[in-house]
Amino acid sequence: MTPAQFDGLMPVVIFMGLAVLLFVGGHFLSVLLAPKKPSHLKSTPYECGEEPVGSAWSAFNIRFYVVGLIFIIFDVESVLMFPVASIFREMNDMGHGGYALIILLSFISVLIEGIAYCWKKGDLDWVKSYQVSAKNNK
Amino acid sequence: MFVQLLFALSALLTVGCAIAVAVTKNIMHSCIFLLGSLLGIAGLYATLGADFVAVTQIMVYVGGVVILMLFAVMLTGGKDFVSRAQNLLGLAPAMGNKWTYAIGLLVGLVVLLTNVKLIMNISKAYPAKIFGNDFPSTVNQIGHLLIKEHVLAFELSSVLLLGALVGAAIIARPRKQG
Amino acid sequence: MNQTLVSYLSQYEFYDVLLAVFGKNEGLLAFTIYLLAALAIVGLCATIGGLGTYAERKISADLQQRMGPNRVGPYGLLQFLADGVKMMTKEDIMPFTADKFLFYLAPMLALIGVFATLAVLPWSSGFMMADLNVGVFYLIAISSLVGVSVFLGGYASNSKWSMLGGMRGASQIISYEIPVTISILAITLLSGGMSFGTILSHQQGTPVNWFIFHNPFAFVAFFVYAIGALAETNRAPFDLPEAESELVSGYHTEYTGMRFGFFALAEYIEVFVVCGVGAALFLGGGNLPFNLDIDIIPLQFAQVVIFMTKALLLYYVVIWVRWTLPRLRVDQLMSICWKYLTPIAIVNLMGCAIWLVVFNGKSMADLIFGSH
Amino acid sequence: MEYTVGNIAPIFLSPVIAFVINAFFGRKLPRQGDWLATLSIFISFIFSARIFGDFVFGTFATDFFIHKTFTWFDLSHGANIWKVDMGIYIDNMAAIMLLMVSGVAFLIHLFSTWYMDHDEKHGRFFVFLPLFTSAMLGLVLSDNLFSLFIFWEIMGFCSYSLIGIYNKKEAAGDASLKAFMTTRVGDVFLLLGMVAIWMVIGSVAYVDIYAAIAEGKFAGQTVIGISLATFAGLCIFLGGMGKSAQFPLHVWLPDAMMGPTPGSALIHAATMVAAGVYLSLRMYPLMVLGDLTWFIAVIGAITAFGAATIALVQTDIKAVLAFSTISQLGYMMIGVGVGSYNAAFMHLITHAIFKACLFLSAGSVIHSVHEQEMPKLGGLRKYLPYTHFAMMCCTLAIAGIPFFSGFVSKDRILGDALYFGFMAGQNPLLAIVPILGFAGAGLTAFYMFRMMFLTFYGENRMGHHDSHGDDHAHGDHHHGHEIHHEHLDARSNVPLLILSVFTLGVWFAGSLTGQGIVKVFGEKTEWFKILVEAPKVERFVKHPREAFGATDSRVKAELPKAKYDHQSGYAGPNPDDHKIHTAHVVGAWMSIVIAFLGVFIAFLMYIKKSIKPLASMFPGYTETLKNKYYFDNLYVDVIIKKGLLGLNRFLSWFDMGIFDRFAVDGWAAVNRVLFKASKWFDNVVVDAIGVDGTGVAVNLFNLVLRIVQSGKIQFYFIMLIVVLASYIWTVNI
Amino acid sequence: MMSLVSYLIISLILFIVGLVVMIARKNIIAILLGIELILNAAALNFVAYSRYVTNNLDGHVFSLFIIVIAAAESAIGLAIVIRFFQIKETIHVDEATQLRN
Repeated sequence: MTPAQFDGLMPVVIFMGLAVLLFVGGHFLSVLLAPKKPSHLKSTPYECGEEPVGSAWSAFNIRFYVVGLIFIIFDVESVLMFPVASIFREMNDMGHGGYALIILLSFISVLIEGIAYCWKKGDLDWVKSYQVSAKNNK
Repeated sequence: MFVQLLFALSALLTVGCAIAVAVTKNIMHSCIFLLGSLLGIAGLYATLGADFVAVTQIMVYVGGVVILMLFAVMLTGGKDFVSRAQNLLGLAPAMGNKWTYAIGLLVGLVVLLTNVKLIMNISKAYPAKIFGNDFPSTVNQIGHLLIKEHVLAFELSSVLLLGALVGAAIIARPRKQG
Repeated sequence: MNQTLVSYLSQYEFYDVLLAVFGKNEGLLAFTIYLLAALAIVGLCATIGGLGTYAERKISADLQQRMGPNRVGPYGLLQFLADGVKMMTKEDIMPFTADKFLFYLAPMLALIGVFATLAVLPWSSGFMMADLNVGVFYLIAISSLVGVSVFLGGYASNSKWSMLGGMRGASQIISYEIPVTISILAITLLSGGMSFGTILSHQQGTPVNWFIFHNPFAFVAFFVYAIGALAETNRAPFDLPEAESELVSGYHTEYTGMRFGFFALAEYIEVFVVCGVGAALFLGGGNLPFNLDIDIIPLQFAQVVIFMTKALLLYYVVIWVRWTLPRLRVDQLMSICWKYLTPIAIVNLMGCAIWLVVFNGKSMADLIFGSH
Repeated sequence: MEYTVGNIAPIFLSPVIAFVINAFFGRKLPRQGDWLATLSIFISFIFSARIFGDFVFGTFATDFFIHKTFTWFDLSHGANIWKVDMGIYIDNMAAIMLLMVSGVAFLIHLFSTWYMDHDEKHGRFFVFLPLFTSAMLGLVLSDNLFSLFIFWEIMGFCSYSLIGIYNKKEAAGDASLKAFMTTRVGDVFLLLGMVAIWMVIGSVAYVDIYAAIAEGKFAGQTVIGISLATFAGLCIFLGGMGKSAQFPLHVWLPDAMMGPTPGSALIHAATMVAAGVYLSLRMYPLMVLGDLTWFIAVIGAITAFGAATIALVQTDIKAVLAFSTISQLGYMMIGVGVGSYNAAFMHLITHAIFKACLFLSAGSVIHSVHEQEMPKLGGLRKYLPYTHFAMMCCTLAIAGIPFFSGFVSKDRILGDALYFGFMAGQNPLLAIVPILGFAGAGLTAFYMFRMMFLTFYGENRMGHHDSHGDDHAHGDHHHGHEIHHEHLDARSNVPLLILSVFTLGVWFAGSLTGQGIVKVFGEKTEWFKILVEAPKVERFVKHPREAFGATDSRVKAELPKAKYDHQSGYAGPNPDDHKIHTAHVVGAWMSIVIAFLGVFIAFLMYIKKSIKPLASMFPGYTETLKNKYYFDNLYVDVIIKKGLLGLNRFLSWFDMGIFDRFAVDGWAAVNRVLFKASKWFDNVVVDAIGVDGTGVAVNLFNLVLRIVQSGKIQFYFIMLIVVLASYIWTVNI
Repeated sequence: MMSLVSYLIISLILFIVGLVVMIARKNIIAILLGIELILNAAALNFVAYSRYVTNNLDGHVFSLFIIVIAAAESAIGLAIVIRFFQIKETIHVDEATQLRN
């Protein structure tokens, strides 16, 4: 057993720590070096030079959520597929390739159904849903 | 030593962020603290040698659930949202007030006391045990479990996700205002 | 755990000497080695990122028949340092309507997300910082922090341009994560493991053994990956979140000075990382095209050079594409992801699986030239 | 014969596959996949027939059974065994049941391809029908109450979906909800019963329950002051009551006729409603142990008689059949209660066959003339000869006319009931069971023939749409009816004829009458009596249990020779044999007489018209009957309107007062509390006590149940946590 | 420092915090956050037990499925929240009372 086997995770933590350090350090430098002349006009949010109207934190279009929704489902499905994909070759070498293939394909086919459904219903269309809602608002 | 350090860091992150989730009044900050807490849990998984679960935690929660929650917060009006009928119906404010917190803490206390009983027993049954730093690969074993013992759950989870997708898409789809 | 930098070095005598110096404290030694290496890598990547801005300008100037930066240093080579100094000395402005906590947090998340991916980048077979068993998967997962940071950056500014850019950016990043993930899944399938060590060990030798040439599906998967990675890093033609002509500057409109610098740094390093990952997954990474059966440190450096060369070539292509192609519309962006890339990626995945079973794991080269 | 999962599972799986395919791709298939559903049921039928053949004609012993189990999940830790097994359990009863369910379901599917043709809900119908069939077959195959419960609920869902299949009609939606909710009441109790059993023996498998009974594990166990066996048996029987539409949970079944007629035939006549009886039969040893049989018998008798009286005045052909179904289910429950195990089961089978046939015939009539009000029908004999024939056979069977199956099974039940009520030395009040049973039998003969006469005989009253009310059979001679002869084809007639062939008693009993009066085939063909008997719990103590995938290779024993003394009905030396035999003979003759009397009165009333119709004889009572004894009104007006709504007002006060008090202004809160309290006092105390005592009782009951129904999820959550915490504190882990 | 009990205590704290969030907050999204915390506490317990008690990876698979289900649950839950917001223009949980009376 080589001595370094126990801390393969160490670099990960070190890099994350470095990121934080760099951020803090950069801030520190910037505080030291940068001028500080605050004014009201400077700290208004940019709105093409006009006075900002209202807050930007208002209700957004639901299309963003639908995209996020499709994403999370696919994300989770790919997460589940990763271990299976990892052992696929091993299974194939052991002679169970067909079994693993069937498992994997049936899993993927359900995935395809999901995307086909969303495609058919127009959830993947950025513009169409917009037009639909515009039409419906009339 | 490193593992202990990682454990301490992760535990601190988890618990600290979780408590921050509960005390902050800003739903957006709450979501971000949740993210921190979930990252901490991923760290805890790593200390348990569950590398795949740890990364799954990051992938699904950080990459998916938290973003979805942030989207949902935005779609429901962001943090500035004030309950429309807050003052008319005399409802508690959206992020709770001292009374709701009092009830919550009371129930929390009940759970705490209840669990202390359980954990006392467990601590007797399973005294502290330091494992070596042997973290064998879990991915292959999980893969084998998924396509052998738990193959039905594996396949059904895809159906579950399909159902969730279809259902949520139907619910969330833009439609005629009725 | 597989091969790491420390375990690689421990096979040499000087490791024992170092160990003695550190009073037999292996953990401390490992920490020191890793820290030094990490500092080196971060420095390297920061330089690459900085040079990336320079290269970007130079190449764009070249494509547009201009001169580009040419004042600071030879050929304007030190321009990025000047830019860096400028950023540090710029005033740090925060909109008074902003969410201060998140405004600070967003660039940090971007930095963490990008830096953490560096830990698993396979510089060479020996100089790998950490060869996690879940390597590629980890890389995909942790880099999704960037999506959160883009969203938060847009949100925290409380400016309409930023918000729009943040929302767009987040939804674009998460969307394109799917084809990228599924393409990588195909490679996982072919290599039988998620660690970069495993993936690279399957691609040793001549270029015909690279996974891109393993089968036609993998070939297509490379391009899916490339397009998806381009979009994930918000590079043109997918730079809608920061589209200058539409959204002023997108999610970092309100960011100035150092914090903007962090965003920029994170973005450029991320481009390098995805190029490196593409090189490692599909183009054989740092594998030497010949097998010398000896393992000496100079050869490791040769591997690093090969890896860097491939990654930087891809980097060049990325810049080239940026200055060649026009930007997409937002609806085209979504339809490319969901209607073209994702189905193609899924078909690739299925194709790879079927190929593996039908041809019993042999690559095209094996089939043509006979198994060796 | 070898039994593996491979040749049992298709029984259950092929309808499931048909369901899945039809659910997802049904619209793409030709004829919306009805042929697929039918084919799948046919496959089930083939496999069931094989098992049936082995069990009945093969060389299996009487008490042979197949039991294959696998561990579904195992949470055992150390000495604490906590695992749930699932499995297949087939004994003689299950084998017969399988054949009946798959056979009847196949014929009904076949019929439905004709009946639902060109119907807008054709595709959806053929999604739920195979799902239902698979659930019913799964229920029969399951070896424990837990999986039985799962299939039970799936059937409930299918029933709900099929009742409300015409979802544009509001009445259909209401009816489906009513069916769903009413059966849920029973299901809650069933679940409670399962929990009670689990508490004692840590398993809900039939064999484990039988073994536990034999080992006396239930002895001394009590819950809330009553014996646990009684409690568990009662809860399980209440579950069966809900499903089998026993009084007082019968209200859903008549409304369930909103669905398509073949669906009613399968679900609400032949199979699902019999599941409650099947459950009671399966749990018979528990019922005996819990001393519940008299209760079952009384409930059955009330149901049998009450439903028969209501059926007297119904004008809708399907409503008559619905109430007769309830009534016949009551007879089965009587059978269970009076210890007539095998006759109860036989009645389940015979009833399933003839009632399915009756419903299909009714469907045929309805589909042909688009009319289901009997006063508007009549004289259809000429136009629907096959239907008439089939319906007549079944009516004869249900009426208890000798040589038909209904006579065989029902009169065995009545014979045992007679013994039970008068000769067994029971509480004399239990004589009500045979009295109501025989009275109901007479009424059955009467109302069934009333239906026949009004529908198929007399003048055709089609087109006479302003005919008012029942029993005014003077219709004008309007022959401009629209009978769709061309719609009738083999798919509609063949199932009817096949089913009507099996209404003959000779298939079920060696003798034509079943009472040993006319022996035709001799004793050897009394297969039903020989094969079906109450489980002997002792032999389950060390029962053979096989791995799920194992091949059955045990040596099969010979069928015992004449083990069954069919003269007495009970094996072995029994001092009461003689009495029982007497009771059977007396019962047989009595019921023959009563049945013919009923038929004769019906004949006089509706053919000869020499007796005034019923309605004019007892006008007030008829009104009560037409309103079904006001049960619906009771439930809706008293329980729901007075009880629940009044309670809601109280609860809204409770919410505000207890949970949200801090959120409201103090003065307003005091005001509101006073106001709500006075309102509550008004509504609940004054109204309910002053107006209706029942309301108060229900209120009190609901008060306990609904105190947590505040409508605030967080409050639910707190309750959940508190309950969990108190559980952990009380249970010593 | 690292023992089964330490993980259990962390997960207990997570659970209690999730509980408090769920009960104290009236914002439906915040309640969903609490649910996520509770689910994570459960998943953490599974993995801890699988390392310290059972010594197999079934616990990992369980927490994997918990994560999967949590993702599905939050997708659906948030969709409902958004829909609810579109209809009632509020995400206050006490205004979700259509089913109460």
